[in-house]
Amino acid sequence: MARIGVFTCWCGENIARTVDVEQVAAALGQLPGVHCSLDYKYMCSEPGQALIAEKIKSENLDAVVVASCSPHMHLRTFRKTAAGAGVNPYRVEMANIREHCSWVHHDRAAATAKAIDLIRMSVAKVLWDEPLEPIKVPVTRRALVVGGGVAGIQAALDIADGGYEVVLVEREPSIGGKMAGLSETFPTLDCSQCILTPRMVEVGQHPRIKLYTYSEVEQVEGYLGNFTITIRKKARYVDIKSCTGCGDCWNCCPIKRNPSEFDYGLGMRPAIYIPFPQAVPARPVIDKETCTRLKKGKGCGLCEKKCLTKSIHFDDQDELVSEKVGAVVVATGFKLYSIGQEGGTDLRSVARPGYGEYGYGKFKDVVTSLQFERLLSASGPTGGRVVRPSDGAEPKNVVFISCVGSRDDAKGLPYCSKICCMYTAKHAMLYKHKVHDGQAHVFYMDIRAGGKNYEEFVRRAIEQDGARYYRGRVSRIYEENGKLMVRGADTLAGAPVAIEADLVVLAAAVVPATGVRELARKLNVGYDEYGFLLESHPKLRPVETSAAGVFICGACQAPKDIPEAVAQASAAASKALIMFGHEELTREPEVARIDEKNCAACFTCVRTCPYHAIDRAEVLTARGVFVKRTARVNPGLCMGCGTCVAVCPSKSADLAGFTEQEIYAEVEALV
Amino acid sequence: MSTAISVAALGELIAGWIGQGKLVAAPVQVGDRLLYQALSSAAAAVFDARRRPANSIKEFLFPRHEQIFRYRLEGKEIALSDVVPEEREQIVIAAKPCDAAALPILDRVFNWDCEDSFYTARRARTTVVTLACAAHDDACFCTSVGSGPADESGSDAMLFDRGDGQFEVKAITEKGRALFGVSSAEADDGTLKRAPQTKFDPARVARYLEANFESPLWKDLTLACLGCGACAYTCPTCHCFDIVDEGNAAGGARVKNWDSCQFPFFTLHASGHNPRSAQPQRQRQRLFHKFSIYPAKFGSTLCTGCGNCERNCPVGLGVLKVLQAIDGEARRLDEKEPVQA
Amino acid sequence: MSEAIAMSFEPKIIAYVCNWCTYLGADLAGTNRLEYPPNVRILRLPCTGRIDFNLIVKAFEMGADAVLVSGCHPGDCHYTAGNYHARRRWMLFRSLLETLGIETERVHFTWISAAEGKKFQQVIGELTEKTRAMGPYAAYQEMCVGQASACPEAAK
Amino acid sequence: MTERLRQTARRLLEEGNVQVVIGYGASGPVFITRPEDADKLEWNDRCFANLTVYLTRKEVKALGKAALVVKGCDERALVVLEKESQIDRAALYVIGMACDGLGAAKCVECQTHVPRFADEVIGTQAEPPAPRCAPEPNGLDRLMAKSPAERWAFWTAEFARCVKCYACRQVCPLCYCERCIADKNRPDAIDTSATPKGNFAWHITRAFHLAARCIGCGECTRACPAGIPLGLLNQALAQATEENFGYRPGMDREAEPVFGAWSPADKEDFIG
Repeated sequence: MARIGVFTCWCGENIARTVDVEQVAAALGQLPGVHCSLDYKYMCSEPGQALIAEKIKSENLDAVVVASCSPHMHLRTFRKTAAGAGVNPYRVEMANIREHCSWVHHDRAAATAKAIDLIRMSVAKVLWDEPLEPIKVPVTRRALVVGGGVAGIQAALDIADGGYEVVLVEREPSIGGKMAGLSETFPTLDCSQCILTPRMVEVGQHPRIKLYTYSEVEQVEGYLGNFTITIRKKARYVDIKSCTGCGDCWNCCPIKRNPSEFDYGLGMRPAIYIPFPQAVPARPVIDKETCTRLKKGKGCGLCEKKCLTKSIHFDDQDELVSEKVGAVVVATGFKLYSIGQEGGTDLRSVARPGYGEYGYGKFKDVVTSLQFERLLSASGPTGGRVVRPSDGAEPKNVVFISCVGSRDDAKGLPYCSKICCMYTAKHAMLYKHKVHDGQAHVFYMDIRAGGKNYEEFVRRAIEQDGARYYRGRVSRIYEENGKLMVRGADTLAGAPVAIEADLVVLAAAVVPATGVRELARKLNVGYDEYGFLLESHPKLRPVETSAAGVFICGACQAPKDIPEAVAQASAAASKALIMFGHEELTREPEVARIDEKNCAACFTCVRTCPYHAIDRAEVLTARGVFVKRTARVNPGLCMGCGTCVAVCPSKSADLAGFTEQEIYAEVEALV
Repeated sequence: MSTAISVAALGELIAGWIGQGKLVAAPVQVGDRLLYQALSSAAAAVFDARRRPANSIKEFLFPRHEQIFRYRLEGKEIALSDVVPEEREQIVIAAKPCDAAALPILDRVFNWDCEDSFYTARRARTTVVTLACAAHDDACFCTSVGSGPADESGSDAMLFDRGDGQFEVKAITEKGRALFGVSSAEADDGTLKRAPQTKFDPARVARYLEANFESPLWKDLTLACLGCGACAYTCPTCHCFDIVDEGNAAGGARVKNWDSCQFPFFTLHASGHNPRSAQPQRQRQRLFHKFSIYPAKFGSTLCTGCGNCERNCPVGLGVLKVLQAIDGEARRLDEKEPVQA
Repeated sequence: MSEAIAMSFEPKIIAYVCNWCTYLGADLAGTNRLEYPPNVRILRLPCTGRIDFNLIVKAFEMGADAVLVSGCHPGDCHYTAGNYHARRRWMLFRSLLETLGIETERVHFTWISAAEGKKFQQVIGELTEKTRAMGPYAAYQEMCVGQASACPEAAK
Repeated sequence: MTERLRQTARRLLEEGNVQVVIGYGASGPVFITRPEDADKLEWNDRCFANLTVYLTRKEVKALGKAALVVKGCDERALVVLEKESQIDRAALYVIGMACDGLGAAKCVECQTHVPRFADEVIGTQAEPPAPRCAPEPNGLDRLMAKSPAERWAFWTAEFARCVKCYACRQVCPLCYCERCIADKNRPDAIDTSATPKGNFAWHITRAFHLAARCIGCGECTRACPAGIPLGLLNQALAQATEENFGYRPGMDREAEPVFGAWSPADKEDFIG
């Protein structure tokens, strides 16, 4: 017979006021299996816990039921107490007679009766509770970082500096991300590249960082602490080991006029190129769409002839490499909402109307904020001179439109992109610094400048650099004798506004990078309707995800500015480092299991498991002879939802901590 | 002297018995099936000497489910309480002789070592009025197991369908006389002429069984068996049961439920070992019990040839088919080396 | 049934709830001292995905006059999709209950989030009153009368 | 057709493509392992049994690679069994029999007179198909026309006759669990007793375990010695499955099974 101790808590007056705790304790003492039943003023207090521990020892108890508050409040507490006194912590149950009883009922008799029922249920369950041991999972102390923007760079460096190896995968030919293309950064106006490129170089040279550029994550297998990542190294046609980055190839390339991705089409690049001078690695890549040799399969090959190190290989193929890691940090960042295109984004399956009325793509002199960054950047296509893309003239009137897509339900993007208010102010400011007789006009909905020195920064743009702010939307833009007529409203002045602009800059919404959903599915990470990755708790677990061992940081989680992205990256890195602090991880043992003898191998559970934690397996004899097929749970992946149990017709699946037997015992206690 | 009784009169009798609070059971038409059921009104009873119900009358003496004793948890103590067999008188009327013939067979089983008080109590207060068969079908083989369309064993009285809506009544026991108050009627010998011809020789079968426990025949003959209990549960003589405790936190009962040797888990040991792990072994067991083990113990076959097993089998299997095959095989062997008489 | 009986009758309600939303919703109701009738007995399961239809049947065998099944709103599942799987099962299970002539208004499905203490209070209040008005689930309890593992109270 | 069936069987066994031909004999299923026994095969109006049930039986599996005789209706079970990875379709030879109906009620609504996935089809469907049985009003419609209380009364009366022989389970090609939940007693989710309560718990479980899986062969109803129309429950679930998910088990080899998947668009008007 079991030796159960039932400990009923008064919680001061909280329970005792409406529940007759003495009566409860007496009633429970009568139950078979209950060896002692006591009540006490504060079970969670030091003396309360001491009382439980003392009784466990003196009465030689093998299971404990604490009737007090919600298990969400104190189950851990009492499990610790019991474990300390020698009772398996998973043979501890709590009956919630406070939140679910004394606090919500007034009739003392009814509340007392209900309390007794609730405790009876717990006693019935604890009778069947199996002693469980925490699951130990070995850890590969090595991290994968996906995305080489500022967040990815920060995370990679933190983990590497913490003493562990990092595999950094970047889709583009160089790391650096969006930040590498920015001119100067708010609110300090320090040069973006000046602060970023040293970090990029650090990554490139770090002994513990293995860098894969121009590569993508192809496949993810395994689980927390034990992932196997397959990486696709896209054919670069250049051996970056032997290549010295001398530049002979891109200087000799005859196909010079291809729009540069890095300059968002404002500048040109050859077919063989490096994205930008400070690229890491500073090695070229051949664009097979434009290279004559690769298109035709013959001819040209100038670069190959020119290359002294014989690093050009036109027969280069995509290559799959496999890396073992224990943790994954996703830092895939963002892109701009593609204006002017009908549903031209991968945001949702539904077509998303663009901003046709703003003439983006129609009028050369309507540009996005990122394009404007390139115009402002000293390393940009114009060497930092602000000019009109159409005719190269210096624009005297520039209109900035914020919230292009953001906060616009009609465009299906109700959220705020957060960074636009600040960089638009920065744009207005930098423009004024470069074109002293120029005038910046800003159309805005609200100015959101929360952040250290942010509000001050915006004020400076308005007060010192004379940017004109109009609270209102722009209705349409059209060309009139070589100028762009911008028609909008100033809702504060209550008057319509018409501006003859030379250049219009659209602060397009921030949306997740292309392909993030596919990656999320490979990693079993959730995402919202816009494709932003889901943290497992918005407040308390902001960089963790539903997939154990996978962390997120930067703009892939939500729109962020640089300091936030960097801070979050360090947070994600620290989570990985915490994992790596142990040789093996311990996980809650309340996970599913399969009775392989009775499993009919219909594999409905395999199809159902939200975590892909169940595999198709085979039962073999000791000598390895095939006996039968079966489903098998991977305790490293299982999160313990128990959905497999409900779909298993023969109940060969069961969930430790909530077994069929335990739950039925609870119900059957309700006589 | 002989007495005839009309269906109407039988109806009145039944109504009377029901009126006296007796449980009266008879064949009842349920959908496309004829089933023995307790009557709520006399009208429901079907007196058809040409058709056989799909179940058997054993249910009224050996129910599919009965409680043996109850228990209640009183504090830390467990209080047991007996279950008293119901005192109600019961009459089964228009039963088939092959159902009634099963009762003496069951009597031995439930009393040979210790007495099953529940069974014997019911048996004592049950009167069985059979209706002699006026027809048989392909599945019938009563005559092959020493029974017949007018077999009186187990019957307290027997009715003979005269074909004119009148039934000859033959009282066989005191109980029967008590119901009809007549001494006896002569069996209409036409009945016997309509008996099925014998389809195998049980003695020869028994000899073969003893010698051929491991015959490959078993697999060949019973591969189609799906392992349900339709045969056993509709068989008048099958009597296996399982003892289960059913209850909840407050209490419950120890109950006795029908069970069948055809179920895969019937012989599953706690160790996980299952001595009869394949269906052919289970089929063999059933036939051995009926035609070798029981006969050896009690002298008669554990089968009245009613044919329910075949009629109710989803795949048309039944003891008859298997036995005929075995009998044929046995005959072949005997012809090779005749046995000394 | 008559008003008098309706008032004297205390329904027995068994609730199967998920650990992360509805259970916490009930906790919140407590924290906010939102009073509701004491007729419900809550079983805590990790996720609605774990709640098997046999448990609903068992609840009625134990003499429940109504059963509540509740978990996270779609999209909020702590386990990402447990409640979606559950929703599919319930959908078909309900049609089976209807075919069998079970009083489906005694099987109540709902989503209650950890933030919806108020909703928990309302749901329990309404379900209790509704069930009180319907009276005991006599049909089911009569079917169980006298049987070994039936709830003795219900069997009365 | 019978002759062609026998020829096929003989050929398959002679060529050694298969070790056993599972088909219908004069009185029930036969397992033909020798070419000379091929003449034991029959094709007639009594070929009701859904032979796919044998594919998951270990005694039958032990016979080696099988050729199976199926009707168009039974064949749907093969699709489900394949989806649930119970059979290796490649290791099975399917002999399809074109069928105009055997006189069963289900033959009236039959839409699969000719097997669609068989390796070989014998016979052609009569044009137009002439089911050899009188259309009878749909039992399910009649049942659902009743009030819930009447339905309850109907089923309690029907289930009262159940003796738990489990013929309904054993004949079902999709009830292939190694150990049925009904055979488990820890916990005792379903009473083993054939009491009203235990019977109800069993039948609701049997029906729901076939939800979105049952192919409507009706063997459960045919096999029940007590004459309980169990198929009605499966029909009701099949109807709900088609209405809510446009899914008909066994009709489409590509379709994703209903359980194990979900959609944010799933109906939830019944959830408060």
